[in-house]
Amino acid sequence: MVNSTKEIISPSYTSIDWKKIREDFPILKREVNNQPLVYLDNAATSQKPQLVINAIAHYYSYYNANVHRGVHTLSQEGTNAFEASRNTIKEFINASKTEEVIFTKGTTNSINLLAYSWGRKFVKEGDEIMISAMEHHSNIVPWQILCEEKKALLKVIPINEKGELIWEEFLRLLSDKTKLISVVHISNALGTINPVKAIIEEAHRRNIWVHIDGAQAAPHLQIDVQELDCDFYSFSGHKMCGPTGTGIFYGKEKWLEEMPPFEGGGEMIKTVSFEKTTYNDLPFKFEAGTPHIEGAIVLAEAIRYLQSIGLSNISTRENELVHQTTTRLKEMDGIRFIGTAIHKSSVVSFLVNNIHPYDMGMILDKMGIAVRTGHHCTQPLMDFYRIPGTVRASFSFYNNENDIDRLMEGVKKSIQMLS
Amino acid sequence: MVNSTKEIISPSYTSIDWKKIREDFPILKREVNNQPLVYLDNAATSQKPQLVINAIAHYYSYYNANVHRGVHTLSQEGTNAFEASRNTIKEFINASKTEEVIFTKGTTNSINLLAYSWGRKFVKEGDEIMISAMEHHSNIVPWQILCEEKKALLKVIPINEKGELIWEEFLRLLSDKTKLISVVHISNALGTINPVKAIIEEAHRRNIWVHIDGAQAAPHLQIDVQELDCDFYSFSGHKMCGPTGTGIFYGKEKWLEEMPPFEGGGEMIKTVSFEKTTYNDLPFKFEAGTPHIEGAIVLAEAIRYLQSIGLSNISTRENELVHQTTTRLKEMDGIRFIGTAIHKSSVVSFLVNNIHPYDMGMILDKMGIAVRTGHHCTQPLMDFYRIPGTVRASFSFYNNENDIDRLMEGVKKSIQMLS
Amino acid sequence: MSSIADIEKEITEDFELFDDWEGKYEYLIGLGKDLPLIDEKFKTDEYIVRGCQSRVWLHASHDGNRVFYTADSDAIITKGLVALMIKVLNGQKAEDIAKAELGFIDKIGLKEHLSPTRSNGLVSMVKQMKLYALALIKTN
Amino acid sequence: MSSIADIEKEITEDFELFDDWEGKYEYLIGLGKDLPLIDEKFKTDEYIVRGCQSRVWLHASHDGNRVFYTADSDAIITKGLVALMIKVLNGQKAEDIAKAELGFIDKIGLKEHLSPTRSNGLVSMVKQMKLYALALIKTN
Ligand SMILES: Cc1ncc(COP(=O)(O)O)c(C=O)c1O
Ligand SMILES: Cc1ncc(COP(=O)(O)O)c(C=O)c1O
Repeated sequence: MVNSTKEIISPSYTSIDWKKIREDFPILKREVNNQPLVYLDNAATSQKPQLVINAIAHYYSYYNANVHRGVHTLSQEGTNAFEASRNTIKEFINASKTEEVIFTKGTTNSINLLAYSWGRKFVKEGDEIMISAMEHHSNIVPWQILCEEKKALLKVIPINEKGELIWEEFLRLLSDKTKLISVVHISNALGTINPVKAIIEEAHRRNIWVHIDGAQAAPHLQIDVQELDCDFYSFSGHKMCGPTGTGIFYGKEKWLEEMPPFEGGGEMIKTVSFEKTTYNDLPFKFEAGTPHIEGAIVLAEAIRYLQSIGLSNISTRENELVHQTTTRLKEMDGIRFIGTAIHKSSVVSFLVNNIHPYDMGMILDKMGIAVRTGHHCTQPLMDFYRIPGTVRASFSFYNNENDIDRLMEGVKKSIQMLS
Repeated sequence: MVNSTKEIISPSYTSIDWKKIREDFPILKREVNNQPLVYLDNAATSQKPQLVINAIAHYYSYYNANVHRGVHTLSQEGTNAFEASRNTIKEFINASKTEEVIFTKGTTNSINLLAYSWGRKFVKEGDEIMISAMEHHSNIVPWQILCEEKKALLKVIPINEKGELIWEEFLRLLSDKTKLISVVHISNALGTINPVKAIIEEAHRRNIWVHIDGAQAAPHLQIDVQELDCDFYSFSGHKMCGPTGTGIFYGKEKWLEEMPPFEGGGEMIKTVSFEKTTYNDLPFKFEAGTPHIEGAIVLAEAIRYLQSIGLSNISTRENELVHQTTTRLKEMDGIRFIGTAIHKSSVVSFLVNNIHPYDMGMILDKMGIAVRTGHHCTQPLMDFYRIPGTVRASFSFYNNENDIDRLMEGVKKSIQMLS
Repeated sequence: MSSIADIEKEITEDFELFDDWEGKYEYLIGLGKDLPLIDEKFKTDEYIVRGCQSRVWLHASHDGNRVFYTADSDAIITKGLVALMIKVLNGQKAEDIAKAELGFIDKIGLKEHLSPTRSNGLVSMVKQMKLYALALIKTN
Repeated sequence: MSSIADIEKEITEDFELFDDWEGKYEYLIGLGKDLPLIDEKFKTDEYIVRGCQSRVWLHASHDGNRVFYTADSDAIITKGLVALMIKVLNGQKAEDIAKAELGFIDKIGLKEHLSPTRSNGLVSMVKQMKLYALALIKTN
């Protein structure tokens, strides 16, 4: 059950049988509208391999119990697996301590934790929080709420037409009032990979905190929070083959120690009396209430699965699929790509002529092809491009060339029907 | 998959084969320390029937996708099941609208939502929040945090030795500064069933809001929020045969409409721009980020399972088990019951002589018996009784007479070894 | 003019000609293209029925008894569905509109579009159309 | 006096006499009962090692080279384990204490009690004992 992740050495790229990996995912055998499913909505949530599903069933059939503080065997086994998972995640992102790994409900929950706890302690009237023009609503709204309450200012790093941050503008926006920069590592709508390491360096030179929204990065890139030197990092388990309702908030220990608790309740206290309550040590201070035990334990199983393939192999494979898709879409008349950054990951967002993304999504669905259409929770970004949304095909390592063929057929057919 | 719950008519008590129901729970076949497991830690978390485990596997193998806003079939099926679950829960607690049912991570998360959203809007300096002396930390700490921030006062309804609220004291504590009463429906440490309906009536006569912590009530009693007329009600899914990481926050629509959002992010917005963000309608306003989709959908399956047995049959059965246990424990020398209220539910908390609860818990565990020992996240209550904790056997309908026999053996053996 | 039920029947018969989704959707798209455009002055936020992905604009008027609708959508499939609804309800008596069950959508195999969790704005549009009729009944 | 390794070996041999958990736990409980009590004045918050369920009080002193411990716990099984630890480490050289691996706990089948997720205060106690020894080494 609980293996160390350290020993996993990823296989060489050429030795991987991608066709066989596909068979790990039971849902991919499904038919939709009488066609075998083509799932290209991975940026919204990933599918789960059989071993993750089995690990859930095993948890509930064998050692389900409430964790921490329990004396009995089930509780002890559950707690051991829960804390072992924390350790697996710590190693996965190369945090320096398990105390820095907080289980949350997802990226959104992680960012809200940061905004409520760190924000309420460190942000004062007139301070500035900096985000970018390509943020997901989850990395916009919590800061708007905070800024409104604290009378702080939200500054937005602009982007160019390709969907890249404009470096000079970023530098110009930095000021001695900037308290925190919170930017997305990989944009879910564009696929842009942002130069987060360079941003962190610039920020730290000025004693500015940096939070990275890694929701789209953790499933596709090898993350190393120590090498990045970010102060905070958030991501979601459900986007990386793990169960729904799981997420991680990473923070440097020294900051987490200084931050007040966010939610109050069981688990997060040391002692409670009506007169005085003292809070628990890290990481528990930030984990009020019964956690999503199944989710936390099984997330480690998902991570071991990803590691058994190797994150760098995963990136390579996905880049290949994105490259093929882009090349083939380019041949079509009237195609417009949204997001053409030089550094790009697993996402292809596009529009054709003036076909509404919703219409194309409907036709593709009729053909068994699942893509996402709409604003992808990045309305300000859509406003920048003056479009209502895009059609987005987002790839995972278990997609293949046949999926691309089917997507091309689908796009052609929708153009034909909708033009 | 998605049946209406309205039509479920519970069977008559005598027609229920309790032995057969036990077979629905795969974990109960397990051995712990070479003995068949006796699980008496149900108040911490319940076990899950096979059909709940199957429903999880089915979800991930067949229609896992991110919900809401998705055009494709999987997303649509997931969304339909998600919203159908909300409806099942609405009917389960007899809320008047699905808009009043908010999915959360658990009771703790629900109470924090209330404290952050309602509290920050309605509580002013000098206001009073009233809780009771038997509250779980989850219904203490969020109010302490709020009161400290707002310079409000936390008032505590005292209890008598039996573990019952003292009604006259409650009335005496009410004042025109009282803004909210938040009390536990059934105490997890004592089993006391509180007269919440009467409390709500008194409160409403004075225009005081009432929140009920129903974590221990929802699994054991038929809840009817309209009949109670409570303003807010919280409970956890994992304590009622549902997946971990699930909970419900119920609120009357008129209050929820007035309350500001708690967490910000995807799902909870209508439109976002950097200048102005407008929030989504209920219930989505309070559900930021990708929800725990598996958990929310499968919670409905757990509820249908409970309803197929019938909540009133469940109560009757559990009362029978509690009665037997109490009667047999009473025969032992040196036994002291903690919590002897007239109205009691599924919990038996006790101490023997001056045996430390931890020691008894250890010996019971060696015999394959899982009870909870310690303060049960109710430290102020333990301080009231001047004890470090109790041994708590908490029952579910799937427990049986053999479990009680084994518990008696275990208690006898621990007394013999530890005295 | 024909009753709601009659028009629904007619449409259902039209759709019976198609044995696959393509025919249906091509027909729907055609209807969308043919829909008499709403007066541009009504394509404002005041007349919008907001879906999450496609938007619908709806304008209603009446002669004291019957209700008249014009509408538009930025997505063509939604517009086709909007056209179907208008075909059925336009010019009908307020009473009939208020109680119309619109079962034909199910019969022609497009039920999914009227599911309450669909984010295309259509469900809200139908609700709007009926609310308008109800309001008229009340003022009479 | 005997080395840490020797005492560990002795204890391991003692425990080999028991072929079931009951024997082991009766022995452990007996050890707990026999543990020379800590001076009452050290049973204060200053000397507490807080577990979630049972509490341990630990007092340490030294002669410049060797470390001496007394301790107590409110739970008798924890106290038995505390007694074992004191048996092994009391009066040993600071250097030896600092590097002791205490593998005997595993060998005698009580490993679970030293799991980092156990909430009995024992893990923290062992840590405290070692920290004290380390501090002494540093000041020398
Ligand atoms: C009475 C009571 N309130 C609140 C809680 C907290 O519930 P959860 O841990 O699921 O958030 C519990 C459960 O431990 C409880 O028994
Ligand atoms: C870049 C980015 N940030 C944040 C989120 C929010 O993640 P979650 O919905 O899991 O909270 C997402 C996913 O939708 C995302 O893609």
